[in-house]
Amino acid sequence: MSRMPLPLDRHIKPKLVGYDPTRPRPGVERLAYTLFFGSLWALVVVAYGLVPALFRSQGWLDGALGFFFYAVIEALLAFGIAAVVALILIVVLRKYLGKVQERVGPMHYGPAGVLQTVFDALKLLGKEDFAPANVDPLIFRLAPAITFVSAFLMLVAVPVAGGWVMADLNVGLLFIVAASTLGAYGVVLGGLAQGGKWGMLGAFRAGAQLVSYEVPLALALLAVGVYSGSLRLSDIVEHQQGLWHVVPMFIPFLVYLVASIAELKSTPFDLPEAESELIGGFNTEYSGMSFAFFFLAEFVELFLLPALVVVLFFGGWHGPLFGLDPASFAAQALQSFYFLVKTAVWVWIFMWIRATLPRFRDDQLMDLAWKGLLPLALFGLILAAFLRMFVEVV
Amino acid sequence: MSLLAEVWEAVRAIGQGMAAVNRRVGESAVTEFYPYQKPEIPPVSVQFLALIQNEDGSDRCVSCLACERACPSQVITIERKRNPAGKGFVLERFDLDFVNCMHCANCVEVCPVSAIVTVGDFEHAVYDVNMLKADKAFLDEIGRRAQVWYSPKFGVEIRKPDGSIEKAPPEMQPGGLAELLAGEEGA
Amino acid sequence: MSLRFKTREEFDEVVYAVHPEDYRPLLEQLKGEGFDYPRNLTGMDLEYGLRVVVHLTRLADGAKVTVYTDVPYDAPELPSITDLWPGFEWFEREAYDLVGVRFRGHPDLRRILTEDHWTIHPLQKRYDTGGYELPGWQPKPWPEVADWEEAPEGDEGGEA
Amino acid sequence: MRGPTQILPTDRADEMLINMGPQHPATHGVLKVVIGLEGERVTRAVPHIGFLHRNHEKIEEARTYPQIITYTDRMDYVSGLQNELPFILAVEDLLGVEVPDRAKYLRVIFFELYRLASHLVWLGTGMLDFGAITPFLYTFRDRERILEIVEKTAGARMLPNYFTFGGVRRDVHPDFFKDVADFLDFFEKRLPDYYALVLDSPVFQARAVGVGVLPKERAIARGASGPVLRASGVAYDVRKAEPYDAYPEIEFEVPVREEGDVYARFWVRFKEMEESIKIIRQAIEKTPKVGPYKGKVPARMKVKGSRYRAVEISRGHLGAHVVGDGTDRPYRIKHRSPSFANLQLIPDLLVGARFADAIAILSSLDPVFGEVDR
Repeated sequence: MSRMPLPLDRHIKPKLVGYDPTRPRPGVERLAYTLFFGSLWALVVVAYGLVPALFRSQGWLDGALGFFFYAVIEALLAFGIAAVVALILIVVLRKYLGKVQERVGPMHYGPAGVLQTVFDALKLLGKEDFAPANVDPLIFRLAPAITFVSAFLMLVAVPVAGGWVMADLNVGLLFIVAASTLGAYGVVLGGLAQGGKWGMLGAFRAGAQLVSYEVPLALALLAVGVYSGSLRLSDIVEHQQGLWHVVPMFIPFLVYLVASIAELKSTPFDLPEAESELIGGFNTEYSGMSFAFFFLAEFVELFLLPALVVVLFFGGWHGPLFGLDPASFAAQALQSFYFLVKTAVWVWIFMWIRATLPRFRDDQLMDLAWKGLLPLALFGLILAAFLRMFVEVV
Repeated sequence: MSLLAEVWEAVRAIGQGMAAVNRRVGESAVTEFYPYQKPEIPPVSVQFLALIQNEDGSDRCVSCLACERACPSQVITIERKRNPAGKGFVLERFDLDFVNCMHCANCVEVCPVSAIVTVGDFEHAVYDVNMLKADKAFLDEIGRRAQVWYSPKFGVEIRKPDGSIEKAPPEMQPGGLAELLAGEEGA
Repeated sequence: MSLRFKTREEFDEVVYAVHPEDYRPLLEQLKGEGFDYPRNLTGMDLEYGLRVVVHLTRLADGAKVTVYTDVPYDAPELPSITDLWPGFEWFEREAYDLVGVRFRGHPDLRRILTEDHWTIHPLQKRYDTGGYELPGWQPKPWPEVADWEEAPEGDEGGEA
Repeated sequence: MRGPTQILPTDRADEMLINMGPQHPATHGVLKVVIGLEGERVTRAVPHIGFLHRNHEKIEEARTYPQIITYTDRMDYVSGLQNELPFILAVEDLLGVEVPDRAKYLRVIFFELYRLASHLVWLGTGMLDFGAITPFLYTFRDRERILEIVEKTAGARMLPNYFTFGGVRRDVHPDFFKDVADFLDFFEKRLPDYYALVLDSPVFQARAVGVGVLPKERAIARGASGPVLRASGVAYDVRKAEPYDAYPEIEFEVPVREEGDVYARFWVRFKEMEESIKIIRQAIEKTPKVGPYKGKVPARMKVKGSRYRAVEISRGHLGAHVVGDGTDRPYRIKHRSPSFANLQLIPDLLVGARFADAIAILSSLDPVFGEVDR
């Protein structure tokens, strides 16, 4: 009567498919991260350097049609950079959290798990994009797009090397603030449109948090603008030629650091999602690609906010050029390399903070923003003005 | 200035936490990849139950029904008949329903002849819950394949390569400590 | 007022068997004697009636008392003691839910562990483990109680 | 009708009712709390339990005494072994069984190992509620080592069914004392990290200090026990108040804190872990290396009488009220579980707190639903 299969039939080791997860492969991992970094750098060089150089050298930019094609190609490349950054950062973050937490992180897709995100993306694409009964369909679908686009917009204004910037806006700082504020709309609308209570609570928290952190963030940016005398990001980087802004602008730097973590909605300020409290908050009801867009936006921001730290306070692309002419292509490529390395360091610090700290409470967060950071940011602004006067006088 | 001190204290504490986290990066991961790496299961561990046969292939079980009575979830069903050759009983049926088994090893505890034992087999998951019903042939087969098993009466026993069964050395035995200590004193 | 109860000592605690009418007055008296910590409240079915057992302790010196009383099946009512020890709120709900004792004056006497619409009290002996009434189950006769003894003057309860 | 207005079906315009649970990451099981929210402020909290009710007490009435030990394990499954003890002690009292010294110390060692394991689970999942993911993995890794040590001797990791009437079921593995001592050394090195990540973290302190304050009188009246009670300034520990096994011979302190807030409950549990280390060290030293591990127990147990015994498990005062009628099956068993009593505090603590505080308070109460619902 026994229907229980005998052990012999099941004690077979599953066949290994091309890789062995039991074997740690630091070499492969290191190579993969080098490749990740290299491909990102290559993409940046193509998007910021080669394509504009090509269009300029051929004189295609003068015609309307040529400019149109240039814009389309550049937009696609920018999207590509955003997507690549997100794909890389997802696996890097998971690997880093794994390392920190004494486990291995993703291990099964690709050697040492480096292709994990690709399969994640495929899985999310193949997943049903389910919408619950009482959602507002239009806004429900629009919200992730708004969030993603806002993250993506910020990328446009970031200069990666001398003269290498997609849109060299003379109001770059204001554009950054505007674009990041737009992201809050996506979160708030997405939370409200899904018709669930957790989503609504998440939306409320997101609204309160993002609005309150925009102010110190904007003031910190403004301080940098005042000190460097320009709102154009390239000018700000140029201004740090001798001394990085982190030294004179230390207070705005601190304010910006805290505010940008809050902007990122990562621990300790991940209140809008707060898995253990709100079961995901604003993205509780999202699945499939809609969720993927929120997710991608988060990781694009995880690249952009550290990138802005570098641009505003850590000298942007500045680094030893070994006698190269700063206007030459090679120098610019080297500069973009410096920029990416500095950004990588700051991304690591952001991830480190994320791995360590518990979450703040909503009212403490407001307290910190309005009572702590705002006065500090104002002080920083005044300090920046004084320093500016001092610099100009001297 | 106390405010500054407070802020400094907070920053220092956060830094300590972050250092504590980062210190772990260098340590090797503890992840086990199950199908490829299997844990070592001590023989005492109640992973699975088996019926042990003597070296000559006869049942150790004497059909005393002690395990059937001791089982809290009443998953053991025993049918026996009088031994035509001699005294005692012969086992006819021994069914163990692993669906409701709580792995308490009470049956192993009460067995007077160490016929039902705990073995370290743990890969017995199946897809259908109705398949978790074991009979005597199955439990015997598990017992025949077991290399090491435990029962309170005989302790940990091992099967030698030539098929003979003998008691494991004291290092493997629960209660082997007394023996080891006595050996040390003797030496 | 004289309380009807009997005391005996079991292990390290004093056990009070108390008349159901004097259940609450006795517990009030014990509360007055400083038994502040609610240890446990058990409801049980004795097959002739229901019994409620209250275990208390005094945090100051660790003295322990047990109080029990029996109520008949047809009137399984006792005054609630949740106002004396709010910690018994859920214990009384549990005793009501599983055994069927009704506590008068309980702030929120609902079923707690089983479903709200259940009609049976599963820990009564007349039900089997599946919640079905056992065939042929009959309550036993109420046992004869010897005369209740009265509280001696200056009885200090828990102090053995 | 669509839109946000529809999702506010409550009798008050400014209140939103939320069913927190039975499936919610922070309820640590199947607790359902109907929470009324006014913005982020909790206006009411009505706990509903019973989703995990298995009616242990009825099942146990139909089992013999040795069989019941298996069921008691399944109450507080996080600190499995500890649950067996009150029932066993009560039956031992009724039968008059003598427990040999070695068994007493072994019981203490296992008891405290499970306290460490349980507190580690609480610490990890509690910090998960606070939004920190990393301590969770650290604590579970440490707990794994405890469970491995236990498995080597007791035969199972979570529900070992190891204690028995008159002692323990089998002698320990020869490596046991060495393993435990090694683990304690290892764990002592890990503790500072937990302090840095949890108790000393300013973010955690901001979340925990002054939150969910439970006054002393209320804690006593509600029958709270364990760290919840001791964090409110009451030094009530069953190990001291009604000592059992080898606890009278072991020196340890009962950590008490007066504040009664979430931080105090965390602090008390941290200190308890340190005390547990001390207790285990002493017990290892004092355990007779050889000797019987089990006392003499009648083969057929006929228990008559009624006895209530309590022990201090990781969550507090766990009691077993055993009533025997002279047969080999109990007439009635009542388990008094600490989380059951502690959860009565939900309305006291949650109302008026913020929603995020509600999560913190729940995790500081540390309920385990196997034992609440039984």
